[in-house]
Amino acid sequence: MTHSKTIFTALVFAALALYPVFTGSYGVDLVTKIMIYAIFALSLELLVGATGLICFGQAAFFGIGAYAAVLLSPEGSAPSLLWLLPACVLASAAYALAVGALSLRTKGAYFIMVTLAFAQMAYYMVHDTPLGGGTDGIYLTMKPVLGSLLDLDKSTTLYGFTLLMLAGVFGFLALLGRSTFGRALAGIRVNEQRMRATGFSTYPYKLAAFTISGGIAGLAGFLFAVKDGFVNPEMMSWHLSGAVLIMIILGGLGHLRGALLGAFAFALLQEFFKSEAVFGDFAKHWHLGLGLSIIASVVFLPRGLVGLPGQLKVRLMGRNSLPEVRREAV
Amino acid sequence: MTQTKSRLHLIAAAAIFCASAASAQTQPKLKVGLMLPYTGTYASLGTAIENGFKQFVTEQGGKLGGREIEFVKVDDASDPSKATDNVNKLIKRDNVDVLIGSVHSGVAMAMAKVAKDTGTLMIVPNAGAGAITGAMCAPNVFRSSFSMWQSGYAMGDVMAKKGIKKVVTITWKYAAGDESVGGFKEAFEKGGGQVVKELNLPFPNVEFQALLTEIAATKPDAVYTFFAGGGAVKFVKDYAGTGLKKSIPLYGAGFLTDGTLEAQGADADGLLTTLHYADALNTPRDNAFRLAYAKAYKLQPDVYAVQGYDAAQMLGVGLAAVKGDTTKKAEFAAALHKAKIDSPRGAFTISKFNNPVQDIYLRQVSGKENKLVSIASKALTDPGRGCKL
Amino acid sequence: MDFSIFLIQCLNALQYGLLLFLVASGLTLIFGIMGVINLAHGSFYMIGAYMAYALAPIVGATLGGGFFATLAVGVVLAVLLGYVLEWAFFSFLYEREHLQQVLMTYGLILVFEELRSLLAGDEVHGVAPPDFLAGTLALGDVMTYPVYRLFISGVCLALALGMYFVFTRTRLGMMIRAGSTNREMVQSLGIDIKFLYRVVFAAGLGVAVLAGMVAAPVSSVYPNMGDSVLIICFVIVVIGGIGSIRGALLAALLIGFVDTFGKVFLPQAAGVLVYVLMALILLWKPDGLFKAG
Amino acid sequence: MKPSDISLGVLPATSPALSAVPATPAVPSASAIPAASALPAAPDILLRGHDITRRWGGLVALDGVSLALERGTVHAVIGTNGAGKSTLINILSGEIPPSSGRVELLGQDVTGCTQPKRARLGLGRSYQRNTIYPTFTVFENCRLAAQAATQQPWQWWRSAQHCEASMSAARQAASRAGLNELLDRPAGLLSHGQKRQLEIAMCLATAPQVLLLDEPLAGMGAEETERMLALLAELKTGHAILLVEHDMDAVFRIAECITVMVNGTVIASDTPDGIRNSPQVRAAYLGDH
Repeated sequence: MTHSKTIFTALVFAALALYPVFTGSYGVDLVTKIMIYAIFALSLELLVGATGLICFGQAAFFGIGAYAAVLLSPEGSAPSLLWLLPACVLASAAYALAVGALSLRTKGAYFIMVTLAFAQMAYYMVHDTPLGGGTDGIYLTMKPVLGSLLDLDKSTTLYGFTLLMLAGVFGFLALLGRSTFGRALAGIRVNEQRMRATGFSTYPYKLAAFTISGGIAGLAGFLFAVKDGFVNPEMMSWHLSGAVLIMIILGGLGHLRGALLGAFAFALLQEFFKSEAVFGDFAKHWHLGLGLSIIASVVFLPRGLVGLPGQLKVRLMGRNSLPEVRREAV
Repeated sequence: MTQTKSRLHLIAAAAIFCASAASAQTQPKLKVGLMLPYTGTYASLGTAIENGFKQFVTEQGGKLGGREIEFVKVDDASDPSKATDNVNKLIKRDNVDVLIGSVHSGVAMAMAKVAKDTGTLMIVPNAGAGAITGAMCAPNVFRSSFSMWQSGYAMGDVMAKKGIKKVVTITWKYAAGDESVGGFKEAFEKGGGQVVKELNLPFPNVEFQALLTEIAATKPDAVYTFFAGGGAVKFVKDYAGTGLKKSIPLYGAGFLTDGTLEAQGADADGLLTTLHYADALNTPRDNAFRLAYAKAYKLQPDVYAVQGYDAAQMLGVGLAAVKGDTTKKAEFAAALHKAKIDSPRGAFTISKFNNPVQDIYLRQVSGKENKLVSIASKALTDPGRGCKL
Repeated sequence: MDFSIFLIQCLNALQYGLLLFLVASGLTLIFGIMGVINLAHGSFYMIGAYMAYALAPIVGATLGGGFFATLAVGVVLAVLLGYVLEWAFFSFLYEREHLQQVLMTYGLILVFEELRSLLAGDEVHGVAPPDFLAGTLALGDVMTYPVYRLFISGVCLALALGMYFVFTRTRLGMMIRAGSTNREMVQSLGIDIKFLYRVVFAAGLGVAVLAGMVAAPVSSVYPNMGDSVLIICFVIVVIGGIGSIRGALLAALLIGFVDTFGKVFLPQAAGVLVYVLMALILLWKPDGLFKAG
Repeated sequence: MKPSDISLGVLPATSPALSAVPATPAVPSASAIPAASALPAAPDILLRGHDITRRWGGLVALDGVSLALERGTVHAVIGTNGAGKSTLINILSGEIPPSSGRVELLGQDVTGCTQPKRARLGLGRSYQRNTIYPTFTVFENCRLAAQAATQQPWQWWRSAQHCEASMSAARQAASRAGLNELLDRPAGLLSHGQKRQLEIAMCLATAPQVLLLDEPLAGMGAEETERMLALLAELKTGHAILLVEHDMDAVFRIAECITVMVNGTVIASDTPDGIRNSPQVRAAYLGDH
């Protein structure tokens, strides 16, 4: 990543680290939620942005991670993070492996719809059977702990832990992107035909990316269940799969920073349009404001929020560089 | 020495007295958090509840238990996955003293958990999920509406007494539907009836033709159903459309015909339903309420407005007992358990599980109104299974 | 289940399938033929239903009422709306990535939902079918069958044949199909593809609104109603094979039967059956049942 | 080059233009190399196609085509459009399976192998339409192609730039294809000719033993064609090259063996001189049979 990108990312994480000092408990909870959505958006970025696989069922892996956290933790005592977190990530990664193995046989819009189909199957599995506590969901009685070191029941501890996870996932995906595996994924996105001609069996690469992405989404689901202490089938509905897709497109595809920016922008836009302080009675119609700002972003930000500085530079300096090509060139 | 000590006590006592007196007059405003659906399928219910609540507050001159009321509204959009964040917004950002909400059971469950953890006072103005005053009950969580079990149980009782033997039940496969049919089955089978078949379909699917044909095939004596909103409109129209209405009488929980009669038109005529409220009760209390509501909001009040109104009443009774100090939870609860709420639907008391003990009315649809026929069950108490209060 | 009940269930399945095709027909045009991923299709359907409710009294007052008059006025308004919508929101999206269309149409869903709440309120409404279609036919001793549902099936079949004929047998249809496969090529052949796309989009919206208006008496009119039909419409278009009208019709009928008999024989799995069906079909034939056309 | 280039004028007469080509040191003139069959040592066959047939429903695209590629030779395949040349390359490279017949690579039956597996065994190919990574730099295009040989995807922490093997192979391939000055330029900005060179460079980066080239000279100017022919001549040593091409002039200068295909069948396969005088080829092109 070029110099300016690393500085920007470092600044974002520094700001997140200092934020709890300046805000009350509501601000901490809000940003914890947004960071969890950022991890969730990063998991989809690996698929859509890096590999070009548009998955419309990511909420299934998010929900499985959350439900695993509740179903696996014992009734009476607080479960230990050491085994519960990996178990949830593995559970969603396992489902991702199964779904990926089948759905990667299709391409394009058909792939989008097959992933949706498998996500709806998981949704109805939880919605209609007693397994998931039915439509009213189930409570997580005791929040996980790490020995005496870490008790996730306290919101600031959960904030710190979530920030740590976000930084870890961001770093992992950044390294992965530059590694031989990441370059192969980029090649598959740009021209899978050429990749096969030079000797890459592309199916295993795509399946590996799909499974890793499912595991990271499971991690986000786990954190969401721990934050709320309550899981509900709506966490696996296609509305959430759509919302996370909107986040990474809004932020700008092909960039990890895009997923980060998209998650924050999507959540803060909602907060802004819902706030009575600003809109008074019209806050009831917050969908209108959110919808119009999304449409505006499609019109004015063809490459998402991430592309904004590039666009401004071109407009100000008048250089008619081929932004599309120059941006990606490694 | 003792004199000075006693003088000190005197001064201290005076100080405390003034402080409490002062706080009585200039007590800070009571912040009431309204978490209701203002968008999505239940939007009209959310508005009705808010109108009912505000009407009682204005009738009390804008004060409950001697404290000015300040409202903070949040739209929950009937989405359980965002419920916890919305409640945290009210409790942690706006630090409300009382929570009022919500309509969707999933959202209400999430709210109840946060209220239980933070100890904030909460009154549920609609969601009928049994768990809120059952397995998940809490001393500071009350309900001003009903439990699904109650309306189902009452209809079971009515149909058993009518000598109906074989019944088919049909509803959406979700918690509200299961609890309503569960209550019905309990009373109906106790009265000697038999539920021959329980049909259900995935929520929110509204394609009923297949199951209506199934009902025609089993030819039961009657059908019991629970649907609400758009689903209720479509079910009643389809039921009439397939000619079943003439041959197999349809009974249901009150929501089948509440707030939907205008859309259902003639297809709903004559339908018998049970609910804790009815049109044309013509008790003085109810007529006064309906008149004031119609004048204030240019709308006819429905059961949701009544439930909002009673939530305010319950809050008023509790606050009066603790003189506006919401930290005294035990006295607040005790006052409510002793109180007799003078509601437009008819006076009701609060059970030890914090659910209304109320009369359930049998109503029949005629001329776009659910006219009162009789009292299906007198002062029916929800068993509150699983609650350790 | 004796034989007569089985026949009635088949009739129910057939009718539900045809209704599904009617609802998905607008998407077959815009997503199937033009390749635009249109998440706002549910909103168009909802607009149709609310038009049927709101226009009836207005048309009654001005043109002397009548179900078909309202229908005609509604479709004309829809085509105009479609023309303007395509010019304002879609004309510059064809060169961009598909996902930009997803973002745009997601925004449109939110905007339409809120405009509906502002203009038509949040109550549930009913729409009465025209009197001469309001009757029922006797069906066996206990049941009767609403004539209006047969009318809907008729409208659907007419629409299916019409669309199939236009798109596979006429020059206009050929140009449109060519346009969706290779936009630049068709442009270089001197065909004004921009105008052609605008016409097809407007027709797509017109058909979706027609579906909403025709189905309103059966489906009733309530907030967020578009949301519930959106996913099933995409399932139909994709199972049938993107761009294929025959495919969409067959897929709709298939889902009609699976959903109807699923509710009767496998009630606890009814919700998931449609998606299992889609997964199986797409894994067996990764490009859907039919090729384009 | 449009099919009409296969004008009669070029074929029959040993037109002086051909032999008068200034024999640049790198380009030994075609006739100087002894005909394939006359090689003393046993011929080193790297890729062989046995009786390959391919049907699309009723249409027979290839009917019983057999072909052998020998190390150190350029085997050209010429024929009108629709003769099945591209289908043949797609079958040999493993992109589409044959309806019947066998493909042997380095003595091993690879008929059932997928395209990536054959590529890793040493079979590289280029495409008629440019299939390159337009948004990557020229160097990254070659490096990613080279990476196919040494994949090790599990080393996710190591940056791809530290993978010495792929970096050096990429540098070598790029320089052989004459792209040294363009290494950091995004491939999307190259001229058409340069893109064809990049196509060859990516082929070389996988260090193949067999090269299947689908019209590498298409759309190239005279000067670029010369440079490409020089490259091909240089590549002959140590590689077996299958060349599908319409530029007759280039084919007859560079190829040791030429196969002529019409409507999916081979009507003649011989040395350039043999083809020039063969009655079947003349009949096929004159069309008076």
